[in-house]
Amino acid sequence: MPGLEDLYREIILDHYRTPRNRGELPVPPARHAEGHNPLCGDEITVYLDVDGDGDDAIVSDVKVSGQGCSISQSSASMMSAAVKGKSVGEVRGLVRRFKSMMSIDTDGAEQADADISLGDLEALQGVVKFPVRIKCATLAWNTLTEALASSDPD
Amino acid sequence: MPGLEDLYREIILDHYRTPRNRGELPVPPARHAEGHNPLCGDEITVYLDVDGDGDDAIVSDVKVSGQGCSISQSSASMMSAAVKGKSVGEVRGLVRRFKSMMSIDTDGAEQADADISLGDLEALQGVVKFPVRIKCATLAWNTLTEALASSDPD
Amino acid sequence: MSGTNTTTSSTDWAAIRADFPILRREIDGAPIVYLDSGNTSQKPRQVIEAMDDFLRTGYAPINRSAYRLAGWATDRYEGARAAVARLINAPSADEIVFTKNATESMNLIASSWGGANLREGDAVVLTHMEHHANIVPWQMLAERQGIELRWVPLTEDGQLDLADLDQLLDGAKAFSFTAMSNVLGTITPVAELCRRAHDAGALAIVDACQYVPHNVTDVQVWDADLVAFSSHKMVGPSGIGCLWGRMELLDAMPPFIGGGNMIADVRLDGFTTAPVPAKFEAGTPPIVEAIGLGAAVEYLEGIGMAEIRRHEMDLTRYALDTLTERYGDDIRIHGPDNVEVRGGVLSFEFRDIHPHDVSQVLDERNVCVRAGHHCAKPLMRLLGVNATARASLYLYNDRSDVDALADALDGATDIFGL
Amino acid sequence: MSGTNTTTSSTDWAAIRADFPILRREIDGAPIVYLDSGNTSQKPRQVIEAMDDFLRTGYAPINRSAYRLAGWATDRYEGARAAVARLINAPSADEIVFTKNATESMNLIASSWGGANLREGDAVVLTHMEHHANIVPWQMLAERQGIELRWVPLTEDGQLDLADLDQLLDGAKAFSFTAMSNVLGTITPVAELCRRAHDAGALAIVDACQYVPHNVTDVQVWDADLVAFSSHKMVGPSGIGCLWGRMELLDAMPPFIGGGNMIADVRLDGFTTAPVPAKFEAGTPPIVEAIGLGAAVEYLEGIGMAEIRRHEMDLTRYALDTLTERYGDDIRIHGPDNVEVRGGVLSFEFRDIHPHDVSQVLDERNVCVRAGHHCAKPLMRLLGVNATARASLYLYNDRSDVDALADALDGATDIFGL
Ligand SMILES: Cc1ncc(COP(=O)(O)O)c(C=O)c1O
Ligand SMILES: Cc1ncc(COP(=O)(O)O)c(C=O)c1O
Repeated sequence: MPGLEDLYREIILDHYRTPRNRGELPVPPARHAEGHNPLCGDEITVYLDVDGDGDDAIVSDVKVSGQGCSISQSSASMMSAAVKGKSVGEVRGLVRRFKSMMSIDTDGAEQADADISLGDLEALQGVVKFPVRIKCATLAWNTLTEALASSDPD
Repeated sequence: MPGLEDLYREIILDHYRTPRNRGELPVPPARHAEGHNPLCGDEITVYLDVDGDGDDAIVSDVKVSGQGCSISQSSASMMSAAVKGKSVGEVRGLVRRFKSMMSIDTDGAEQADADISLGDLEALQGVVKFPVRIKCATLAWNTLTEALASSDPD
Repeated sequence: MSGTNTTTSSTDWAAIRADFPILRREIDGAPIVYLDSGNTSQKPRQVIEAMDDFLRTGYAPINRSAYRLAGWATDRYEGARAAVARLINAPSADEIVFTKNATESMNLIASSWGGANLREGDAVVLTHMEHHANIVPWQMLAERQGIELRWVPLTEDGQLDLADLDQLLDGAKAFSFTAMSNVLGTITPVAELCRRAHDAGALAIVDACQYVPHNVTDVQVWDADLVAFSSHKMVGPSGIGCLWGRMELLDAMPPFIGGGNMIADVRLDGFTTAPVPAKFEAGTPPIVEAIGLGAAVEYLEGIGMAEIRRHEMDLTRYALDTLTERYGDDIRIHGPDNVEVRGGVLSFEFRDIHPHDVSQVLDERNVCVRAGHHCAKPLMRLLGVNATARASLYLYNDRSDVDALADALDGATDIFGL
Repeated sequence: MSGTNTTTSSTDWAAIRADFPILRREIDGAPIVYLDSGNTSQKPRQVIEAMDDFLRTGYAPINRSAYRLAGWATDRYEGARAAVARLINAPSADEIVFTKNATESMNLIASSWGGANLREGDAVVLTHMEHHANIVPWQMLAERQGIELRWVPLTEDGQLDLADLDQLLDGAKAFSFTAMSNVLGTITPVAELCRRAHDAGALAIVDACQYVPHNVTDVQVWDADLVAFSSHKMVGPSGIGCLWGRMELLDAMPPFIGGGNMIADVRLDGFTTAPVPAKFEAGTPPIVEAIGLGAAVEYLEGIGMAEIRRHEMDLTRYALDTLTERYGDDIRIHGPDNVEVRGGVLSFEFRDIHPHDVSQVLDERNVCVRAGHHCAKPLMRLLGVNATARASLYLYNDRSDVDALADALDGATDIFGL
């Protein structure tokens, strides 16, 4: 087994202990979606304030609530920090890029997004060596995608 | 494997080729019951004319219809010949005696009926060596029991 | 596609036969001649060993625990799903649902899809050659919801009589039919039937229980909607069946069996469901059985389904010819004579001897055939019999088995003296 | 009764542990510490070999064909039914129905008995510690038939709070409860609960999934009406579950799954059912799995269920003591402390570390525990957590496993630095 230090990097534990953007946003105007990880019972809700239309709309605010393990919580925290202020198009690219890092097939989109920087999120790379934890790391991201797709609040 | 001659005794083949008491009886006054052997698709119907009440009532006529293999048909034919004219009490004893010969547990009733003669039916003893055929041999007898128990026709 | 480019000459059928340990077992000093694969098939050592090995070194819960052993077991389980998807060319492995047998798959379809989509008076079209597994679930639904069942009749030689199909399909909500009859061997024109169902606005549901084990299956070429089959008939273990369905359909269907694994959340006042396929896999699944089924699919793929079909066509032709040449009018074999449209299932009447007695006599020579109604009573009534004897062939059979059958039939004459 | 007169000293637990091949497997150079038996149990070589041997020499269809091989296989299959009946002291083997898992058994009960006997507004009483398998089927029925579900609450220490039971049972048609909680380990007073259900005119339905594998079970002493359990939790194979019910009840219940084997006759316009248990065993059953289950029952009987219970009580006491002594307030173990009323299931919170992370850290030392909601989300909410880590013991575990768990927990402290 790869060492646990590959999984529990300091930056991950930091986001776990001090999660960014925790809380809720009023719905509407915010969009939101709820995600479950049936394996471990983790539940997460992602709230998004989106200004504008289409891919150019801006994710002006993001909040995350729910409970989960260090991996799902830190991934959610890093995700929230990474998407805040980005355009919807950029966010989608980031989601693809992150999923490709998690070795989840994204229909060859990988190449196109290879230049998108993941920043802190790179720390989650070690999760790939612990396949059962991949679902923990991607929970927030799948919920983000759903929140983006959730019908316009008004 | 015991030889097939243990199964297909001449007397069995005789009853198979020339079944006794084939046909139907008008219901009512006759009682009747239908039996299925789900294994082989055999279907049998037993008709009884019963005169009187309780164990002393007399099975004055019996008819058997349906289709089946040599064992189920010959057993039905011999059964019909054996019960005709007997009292209901005697018929029940015969059923127990026959089932005990087929090594089907009859709660120790065996002893009490040991003196009941099976006559031709003894020929079916060989069936016990072919366990899957026991259901063929007992089909008519189970159906007979059901016909006896079927509510009074009037 | 599995093995479509294997050439006939490359397969060592004797070696394949040798993969099946039970065929080396002797009873009363002679080997078993197994001709009951239409009922259930024997298993090659590759499948037996995969299960044995998994039980000794890899057994663990699926989808529930997070330690590595459980993760590896889950990967193997999902690998089996992917293998099954590959075998039938399903667009996605997630469209494969593991059930306990094809019967549960059919019940799932009738109860979940039928229960949600059919109303009093709605019609479902079946055929006169269906197995009880594709009749009784609809009759149960008919009892509950008052639906109407319509029956496609048969031609003289045991094929579907499609003359009035459009009429039967008119206004029908589903057409549920077998891809291959387990009594007549008849292979039905599945792609055509799916097209005509769709043209009439009906769902196309295929009982592929007898088809998948013996033929190249491509659910996309068929353009079917829901397809059911069983592991135990395709050299896989008992205790596991399959359902394939188009994702939009499965997605919209309510659950059939409720409990663990099929939920997203459970509260005192209700539950929400997990995505397909978990939605339809409540409780601890057949874990070892899935591993065994995965190995079975790999075994079949290793030979190639097209190659297996060729072998069986050849053997079926040989069987039809041998039995007719030897017994002429004394034998009546049901179903089509053309092996292009029939599989290796031979139901027959032999003289006037009851099938049960035929089977008994054959058993004395260790020839294993089924005698009975083959869970197709409506078809039996149509054929005017209450039972048939049935010899059914598979990849491990060869001409010697057919010869043994033909030889053993002679014994029946001796006893019944006809 | 199985093994009630075996004395403690006679059992060689080390030899029993050695019967389980997987416990000799090493990962990263160290053996597996399997503490997830409440999820699914490992299998002894006796069970693995019985299945392997049957597949190599005896595999054949059940209840359908008449040749000897099929007859012998049917006898073995029915022998397994008799073994299960013996294990739970059922009055008759025919009252044992083989399903695919306990979840199917519970669905069969809710759908068949519930579907036929419950009307809008009728109440069914459940408890707050039920597994989803004893919740979701009733919720599905509630959706269809508008029944009311009532919930027995729990005491502080995780036992059933029976203070208001009579009120809850008042006018209820059924009381369906677990004999042992898969989260808390709590053993419920089954006989008393059955009596009180009956006093109120309600049916007594027992989810005995966690109980039968670990205790002497006597359904007659319980005076239960319907009881569900699974093979895979009692050293038997996956893919087969059991339902026991009183014959009059089973006899009166409509079928659940329809198809082959469960019919007496099928005509175009309807079907009639076969007698119990065939009525509830549609399609090809889990044949090999039944043989394996039969071997599992014999294995358990050979040791004796009372003896297994004693072993587990001893080990559970040791585990409770060891963990509390070592970690004091840093560990919170759910459920009763008295091992007379708890089985070897230990759900715990460790410091503030998420159970998933606890399990991950334990896995580095090959200690296999489950982390999650254990298919008991309503109970999780009551406990105020969304998951727990759970170590569950079985006959093959010993004190070294408990020590390994206690040692490995230290690792969590290192990483999370709490
Ligand atoms: C108490 C309880 N009931 C029911 C079940 C369901 O059993 P299965 O998954 O074998 O259907 C389980 C096991 O998961 C259980 O622990
Ligand atoms: C055509 C057909 N459909 C359905 C079934 C049912 O399959 P299973 O018994 O595996 O559920 C069978 C096999 O018995 C079959 O031959």
